[in-house]
Amino acid sequence: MIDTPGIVESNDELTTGYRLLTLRFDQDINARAGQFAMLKASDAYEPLLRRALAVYRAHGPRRLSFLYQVMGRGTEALSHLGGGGRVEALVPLGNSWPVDTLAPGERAVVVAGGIGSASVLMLCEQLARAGVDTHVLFGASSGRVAIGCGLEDFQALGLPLTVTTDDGSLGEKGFVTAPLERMLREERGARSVVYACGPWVMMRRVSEITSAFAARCLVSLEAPMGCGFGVCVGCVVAVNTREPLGYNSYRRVCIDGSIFPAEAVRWDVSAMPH
Amino acid sequence: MIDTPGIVESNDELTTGYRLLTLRFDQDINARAGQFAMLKASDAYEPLLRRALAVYRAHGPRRLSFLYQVMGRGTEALSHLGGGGRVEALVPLGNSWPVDTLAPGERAVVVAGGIGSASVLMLCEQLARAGVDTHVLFGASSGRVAIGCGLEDFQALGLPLTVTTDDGSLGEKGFVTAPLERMLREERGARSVVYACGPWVMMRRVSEITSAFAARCLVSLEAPMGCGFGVCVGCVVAVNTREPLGYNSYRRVCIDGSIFPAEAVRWDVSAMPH
Amino acid sequence: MTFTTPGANERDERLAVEIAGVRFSNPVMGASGTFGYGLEFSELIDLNRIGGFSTKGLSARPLPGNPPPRIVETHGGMLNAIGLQNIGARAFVEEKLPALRKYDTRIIANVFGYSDEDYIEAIRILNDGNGIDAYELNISCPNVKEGGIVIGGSPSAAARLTEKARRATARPLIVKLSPNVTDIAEMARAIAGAGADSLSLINTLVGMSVDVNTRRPRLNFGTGGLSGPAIRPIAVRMVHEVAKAVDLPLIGIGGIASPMDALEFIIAGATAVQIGTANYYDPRVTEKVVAGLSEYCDRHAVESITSLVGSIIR
Amino acid sequence: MTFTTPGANERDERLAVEIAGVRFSNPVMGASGTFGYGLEFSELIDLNRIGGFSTKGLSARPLPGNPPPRIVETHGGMLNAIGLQNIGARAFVEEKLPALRKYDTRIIANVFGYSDEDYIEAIRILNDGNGIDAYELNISCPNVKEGGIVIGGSPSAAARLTEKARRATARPLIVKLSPNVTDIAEMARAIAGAGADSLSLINTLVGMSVDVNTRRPRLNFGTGGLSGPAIRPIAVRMVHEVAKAVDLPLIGIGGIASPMDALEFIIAGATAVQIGTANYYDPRVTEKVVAGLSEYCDRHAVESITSLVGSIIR
Ligand SMILES: Cc1cc2nc3c(=O)[nH]c(=O)nc-3n(C[C@H](O)[C@H](O)[C@H](O)COP(=O)(O)OP(=O)(O)OC[C@H]3O[C@@H](n4cnc5c(N)ncnc54)[C@H](O)[C@@H]3O)c2cc1C
Ligand SMILES: Cc1cc2nc3c(=O)[nH]c(=O)nc-3n(C[C@H](O)[C@H](O)[C@H](O)COP(=O)(O)OP(=O)(O)OC[C@H]3O[C@@H](n4cnc5c(N)ncnc54)[C@H](O)[C@@H]3O)c2cc1C
Ligand SMILES: Cc1cc2nc3c(=O)[nH]c(=O)nc-3n(C[C@H](O)[C@H](O)[C@H](O)COP(=O)(O)O)c2cc1C
Ligand SMILES: Cc1cc2nc3c(=O)[nH]c(=O)nc-3n(C[C@H](O)[C@H](O)[C@H](O)COP(=O)(O)O)c2cc1C
Ligand code: FES
Ligand code: FES
Repeated sequence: MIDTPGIVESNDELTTGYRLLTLRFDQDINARAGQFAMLKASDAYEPLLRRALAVYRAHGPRRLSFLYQVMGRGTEALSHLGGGGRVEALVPLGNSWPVDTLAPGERAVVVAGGIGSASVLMLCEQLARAGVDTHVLFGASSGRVAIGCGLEDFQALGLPLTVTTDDGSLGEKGFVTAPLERMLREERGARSVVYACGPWVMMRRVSEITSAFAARCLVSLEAPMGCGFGVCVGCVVAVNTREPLGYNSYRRVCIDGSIFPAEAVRWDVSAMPH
Repeated sequence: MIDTPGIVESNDELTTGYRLLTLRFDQDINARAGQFAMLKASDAYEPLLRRALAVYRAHGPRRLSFLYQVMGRGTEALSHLGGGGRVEALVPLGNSWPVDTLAPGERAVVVAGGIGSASVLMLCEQLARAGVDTHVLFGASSGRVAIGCGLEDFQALGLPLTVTTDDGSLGEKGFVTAPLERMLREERGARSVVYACGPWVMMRRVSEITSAFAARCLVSLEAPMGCGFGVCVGCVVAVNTREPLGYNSYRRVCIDGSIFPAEAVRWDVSAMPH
Repeated sequence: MTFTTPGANERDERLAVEIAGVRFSNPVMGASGTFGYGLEFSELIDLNRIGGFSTKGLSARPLPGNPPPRIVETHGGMLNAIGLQNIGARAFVEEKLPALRKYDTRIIANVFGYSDEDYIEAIRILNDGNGIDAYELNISCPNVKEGGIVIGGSPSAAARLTEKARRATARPLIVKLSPNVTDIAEMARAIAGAGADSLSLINTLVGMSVDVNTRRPRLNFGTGGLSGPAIRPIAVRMVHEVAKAVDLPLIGIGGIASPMDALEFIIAGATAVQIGTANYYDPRVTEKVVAGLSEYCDRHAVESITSLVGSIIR
Repeated sequence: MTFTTPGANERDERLAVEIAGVRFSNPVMGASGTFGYGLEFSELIDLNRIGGFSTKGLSARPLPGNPPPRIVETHGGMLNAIGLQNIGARAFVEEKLPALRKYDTRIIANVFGYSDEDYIEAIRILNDGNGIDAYELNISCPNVKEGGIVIGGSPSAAARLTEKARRATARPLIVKLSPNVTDIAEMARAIAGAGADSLSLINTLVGMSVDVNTRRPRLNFGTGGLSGPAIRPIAVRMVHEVAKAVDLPLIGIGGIASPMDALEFIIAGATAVQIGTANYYDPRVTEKVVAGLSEYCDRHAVESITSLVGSIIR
């Protein structure tokens, strides 16, 4: 983890409300798949807090890309950054997607929901390099949003890919969890390890499906973050423990995660603001 | 007074820390010499308050220029504006320089100290047009700052002009009040009306000099402003009244001014933060 | 989605509210000390389009106020120590009211005094004025050495003054609470018990800013009142607490700069809101908030904004 | 002008201060709840370069804290309702202290309990730990249903707990004040009279934020504590008031994000400062403030920062 300024190389809009930010650093940053950064425009008085963005892509140790959706004040401020602009960055943060744990014969199913795609592109690259039998399920609200969520980058990987859109404007109509359920039901012999990142409701459903089919499942969670490095204890998620309200009831998404085994998460207590 | 957005046409740095901002409006604004505007970048959360800037030049009713010095957060935010940017503007505000009151045979002496020059260029233009015998005394800390304060625009008017700089890097070395005192002492017959805008200490000295020589003097004051249109009562200056602490002890710079007769001002109570 | 939003002149009946028998065409008002005597805004907005406003604090006799500097900006807000410079109750009645009566908007006279007697004297003078819809007792001004916050910090002193004011007028009586207290609910109960018709909150929080180069306070008065978006969370919390403690209509105040801000107060328990500091940096904010409330009613199929008052889900 | 500013490793003697017999190499500390257990910052800054830090609130037994969401950002600040999730006094002594002792920085153990007995029990456990330089009694946490602010809002309850804590330890005792009171000076006098060695202020102000679309509070707990630059003017004012009321060394806290901010507190009367929320969005802010204080001393020819404490000119 280092706190260092990044210089904006580009900050292009892919489709309305979705941007790709590329930063240059003067120090090496060894980001692993699934890790994230806390970012803020250097001269911004408001908002105060940095925003968590997954490392979308690492072009060598000193050049990182972030794919983000413009939601509110923080990402809005980031969207105003032009080339040469300065960003305060704390990076790399959080744990990473475990891939070495894949047993022979196991296959990987990567489920990306909306902008959740940002935290799994590097995972897919890694699985492809390792020659793991991988299937990508890519869900978005529409074809336009799918482009904003980096669909073309995923297609370029050449992995088997199923696209779903809520409005049916691209690929299969419906939620990304439908093809997942189909795959797990159909799979003969092969055992799947499911990697999922997306909205809370999607991941909750993914975990229901994977537990029904006794498939291992890992999820990358979101939570409002104050610091990103474990000191504010504001980003917690409720986890299953022996004693109902013991000391270990809550885990910090930023440092104990953001990646958790799906079965460890108490999906009835959302970590996200309603 | 109208509250209307202005579109940035240009926002060029004249010398480090001094900029010329030109805005286009879609409504007619009839700004008189000495009036000002309250300005703020449209998408800026911080600082909250608009900043007061004198109308430096009016290029027709829908195009106004402002000359400003980058001091703190507000002018800093303005300095980041690029062409096409949006500014919230409340304009025109305050009273204006009285010129019609000049009696035949009276001559005008315009004293500009530092960025105070911004509120007297239009006055000089007007005096030149009216063919009034006018002398401009232009003071700045250095030659570089003089350029930032628009010296070239004043020279272009072709009026008799005396430049002073604190460091002597341009024109006469010393304060602008020195040539003023000389002029008033030397003037044979002719009666002078002095128009002054600059730092509080400069204007206090100007008023001492003019009262010593019984010359009429008008000053444009500065004060921290909350609203610019008379409702916060935050921008007051102490004025001379019959009863020491009567109701009329304080006047609002934004609406009762910003231009006051020098003798009305209580120079022992500064309107500005120390 | 704003199709049912009424045009510039037409009024949105969904937004009408009532406080102590006074009907406001909408719950959006200008806050005392930030809206002058109302007329200053006639060039900028249509005064008929806002629910009403509260005047600058009026005292029995005109007051000069404090020496400058009187204001300083802070992060998310500002400090002020105006010291209640005002034209006095008599001048308001004679010079301002006649012109104000031309507008179809509610006029709340904000009243200040250094002693109970001062307050009552000011009310007596204002009683002569036609067109004043209610009084708002400012017992929470932090920028004077007596009166104001001194009364606003003590339940007994506040109740005593409220009783006297109650006897001095038949007009609706709003008492404005100070946030600089340990227990705002206790203050509210004391004042409600003394006969107030409504409570408005919050006034400013006492603050200070120091110029580290001169080592002097940035305000000549030393301390000042903190206002603006910075204090909104404190104000929303206090409105929520007071709404649970008393059943008087409340007027929510503190850092409101958008329709969503106003709705936070209404949902927390305020029947109406007052907008202060935002008028300085966004002079048409009151009209904008009214329009935004109509849009919210469209989006959420709200038939009357009164149904949202205190509708917070816990 | 920064020529005399010492290098990364060399220390600036001008910045040394003393509180209750404890020497701090400089007056800049991390505030409780924003600095973890200190070690979290060892990767980001040189812990030997800051004056010290206050731990997350420690209770006799570990606490789980409140359900999420626990934080929400506001204009110029944030609300939190962590609910004192902490590893417990015993685990701090056994798992954190040994590693912390390696650093030459002051360690303040922030102590919390639901009752007087809880506080004392936590102190007893911490008494076993070597390397704790002082205790900071958190009687001002707004995010728990008992203890904390309930005690911090009552001079008698605060004095009573302070006396018990005084008897329970020989270590320097700092009591952290709640800003949610009518008269902070009265609180300070009561606690000073009960034997506190120093006072730290302020803790957070109770606030609330509402999601107007769901009509629910944005924090699961409902209310939360407001911190950040938004509250700085309130904190500076309270430090100034308390400095006039008692003659104990004060630790100023509230919205500090720059050297100039820290100096406002020192000039207003604080011997040292703690930086909280700013650590989240500027993790190296403590070191930056230390460097900025050295530069100020250069610029203003200050030989010892102690000469600035309470040097405000009125
Ligand atoms: C580990 C992690 C990785 C993330 N990676 C990405 C990414 O690669 N691309 C991307 O577009 N978004 C990502 N997000 C979500 C992103 O952080 C939020 O969209 C962003 O914080 C919203 O801030 P805002 O200022 O735009 O919205 P605001 O509404 O202003 O945010 C207000 C507050 O709510 C919090 N918040 C709001 N939405 C979210 C959310 N979805 N998740 C977490 N906090 C939220 C913010 O942190 C902020 O504190 C990630 C979140 C986490 C926790
Ligand atoms: C009527 C009038 C006309 C002005 N015309 C010009 C102009 O044409 N060009 C120009 O460069 N400046 C002008 N000023 C001064 C300008 O308004 C200040 O420089 C500016 O407000 C500083 O704001 P800041 O955010 O940069 O500094 P900050 O330090 O952030 O300002 C903090 C606060 O102090 C106030 N303040 C600080 N310096 C001044 C000052 N000199 N005068 C008034 N308030 C101040 C600001 O309004 C703000 O509220 C004028 C001021 C007034 C009152
Ligand atoms: C400059 C200024 C002057 C004020 N004067 C008064 C006053 O005379 N009487 C009063 O009751 N409140 C006064 N207030 C308080 C406001 O009415 C309001 O309660 C407070 O500013 C909080 O709202 P805001 O954050 O929207 O400004 C004043 C506020 C400001 C900023
Ligand atoms: C997330 C969070 C947790 C906190 N936890 C504690 C705590 O455990 N004990 C305590 O005394 N203060 C706690 N505080 C209060 C801070 O120490 C500090 O007093 C307050 O935040 C004001 O300072 P700031 O504005 O610099 O943050 C906490 C503050 C925050 C933001
Ligand atoms: S964001 Fe602060 S602990 Fe996780
Ligand atoms: S700036 Fe508000 S009255 Fe002058």
